[in-house]
Amino acid sequence: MTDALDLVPEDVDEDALVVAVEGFSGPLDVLLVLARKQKVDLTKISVLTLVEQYMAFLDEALRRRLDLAADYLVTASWLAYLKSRLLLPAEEEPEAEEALALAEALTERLQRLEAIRGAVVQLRARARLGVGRLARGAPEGPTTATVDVVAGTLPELLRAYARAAGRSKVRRLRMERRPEVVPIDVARDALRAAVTDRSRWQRLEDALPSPLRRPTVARSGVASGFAAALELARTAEIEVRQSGTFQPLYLRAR
Amino acid sequence: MTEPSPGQSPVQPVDPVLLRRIVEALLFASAEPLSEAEIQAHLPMAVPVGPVLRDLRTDYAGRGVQIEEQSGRWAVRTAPDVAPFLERLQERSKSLSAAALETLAIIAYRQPVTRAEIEQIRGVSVSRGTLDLLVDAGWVRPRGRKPVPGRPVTWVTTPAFLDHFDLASLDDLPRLEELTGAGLFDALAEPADGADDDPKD
Amino acid sequence: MTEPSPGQSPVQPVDPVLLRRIVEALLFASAEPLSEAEIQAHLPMAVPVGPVLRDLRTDYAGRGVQIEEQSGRWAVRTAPDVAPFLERLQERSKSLSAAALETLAIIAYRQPVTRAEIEQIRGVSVSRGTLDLLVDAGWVRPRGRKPVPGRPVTWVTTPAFLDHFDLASLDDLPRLEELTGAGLFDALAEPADGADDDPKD
Repeated sequence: MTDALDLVPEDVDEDALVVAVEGFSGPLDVLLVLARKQKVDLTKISVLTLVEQYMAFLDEALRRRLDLAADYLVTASWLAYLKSRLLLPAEEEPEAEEALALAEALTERLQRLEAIRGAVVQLRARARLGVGRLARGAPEGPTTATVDVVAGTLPELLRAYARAAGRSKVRRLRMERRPEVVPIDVARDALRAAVTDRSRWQRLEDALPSPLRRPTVARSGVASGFAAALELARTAEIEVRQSGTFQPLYLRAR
Repeated sequence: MTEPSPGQSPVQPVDPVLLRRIVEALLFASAEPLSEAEIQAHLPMAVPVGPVLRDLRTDYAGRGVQIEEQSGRWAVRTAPDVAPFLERLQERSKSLSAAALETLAIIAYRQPVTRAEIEQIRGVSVSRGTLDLLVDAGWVRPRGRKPVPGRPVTWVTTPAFLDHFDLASLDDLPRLEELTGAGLFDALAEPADGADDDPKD
Repeated sequence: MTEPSPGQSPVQPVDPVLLRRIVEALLFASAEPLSEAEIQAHLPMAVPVGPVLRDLRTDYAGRGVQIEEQSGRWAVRTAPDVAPFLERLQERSKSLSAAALETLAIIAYRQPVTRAEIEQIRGVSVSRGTLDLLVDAGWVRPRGRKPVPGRPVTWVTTPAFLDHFDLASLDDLPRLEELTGAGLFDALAEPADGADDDPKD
């Protein structure tokens, strides 16, 4: 899109204006250029004249079969409506008043666009960076270098120590192999097999078979043998005799 | 590493000459304006840099380069009046379209402003490309949404916009005198700082 | 545009101040060092620029930026002694590995301690890198040797270690029973994931 400001000087004639239609950014743009042609303060333009100017512009553009966007025609019909209202006698309220308000709103929009156009011209004229003011041609920085810094927190440290120390504690806590025990039913079966003679008393330790008297299980063997002997006595399979406290236990079959 | 590391000796006394030289070097080294906080971050001592910057600005007044402040950001720039002699160094500035410049101006004066509001003033639709162009140039950015149906994004200008157009602040924008009286741009007198727009719109 | 064009007023008298300002701006804005001929080409008047350049160099002596000449080409550069301040060291904190943390913790609790003792407690070997990391961080240092065969180095923590972990003294470290007793550290249940050092050392 070209700059309509540059393209259409204010004293351009109607023909040139129409030819330049592609340079306009829309109907409002055209209206602003037409309003400027009235060569008065934008607050004092004649909206009726503006409508006529626009219609003439449009007629000419259509006559030349220029490709106009639909909004140019929409604006034209709106302006035609506005004109009809503006031509109503002043007594015909409220229509006339409404038309005046519309005309005023149109004027304001033109003024606003004109103001922005003026601002653009002024901004362009400023000492713009790279044109009116130059920055350092060979920037040297500043730079930000990132440096890795190790960081830790006390909780992390404590947790790590607890973890390490805990691990070593487990390792040093040498778990003893679980002691071998002689189950009572094993001892009971052994005694049933060994104590079969009614005529002979034999010591509990002697009645237990040698596998149950290995040093690693001897104590358990005696304990389980004792319990088994009491059980067998209760079921009247054997008799148990002891001469006194801590004296040997003798067994025989019944 | 044997280089002195900045930022590690908060206890050393402030040497005003060194301080001024560091700030001067920082400003000259950077192509972009630096905020006072950014400058401070490079200093080995915690001292206010505002006075140093203002001293330097006075120092360079009238020279071929000058120290400029735009809304709290500082930069060294060539003096505008010598620009004609620097022609060969000037950027062949990609000239912005009238549409882009108008859109930029409307954002500058009416910010925060929605696309619909820009379109209302320009009388034509604003293409996505126009806003993209301005965002790419680093001059505008979206900020917040307007609390109306659809919650449209509102647009504001950036510090780079001020730098590019040599504006100390938004207050430095060219006045639109003939129009302020007409009340068309009253909203500009006090730029709203939230996303809330002029309620009488 | 109504700006004056350069090179069009050869008749105007040489304004030494303007000349100096133009040269200053040229040196500042140029991306490359400039020869005297190149500088001359920008000027509206035919004057020798050598004296101007030397004057400028004197002018900038002792400032944060200086005018340098190298093989006949001139440029603005920041002064070498303030250059280090242009680079801001931004610290990015990196957490210690579990292995490093455990090693550090063991040194803290059991100091002075040999590497073999650390390994014995951790149950894995301690890589050289782990100790180096802790030494680099300034948290541990070797101190003395243990009077056993091989006379291994023993390790202790430094004041920087206390400082970083905000400990007034080593006594501030809670005892292991206090840690586990508080139920905060179910260390025994916790798998020592990643705590193993590289087995080859």
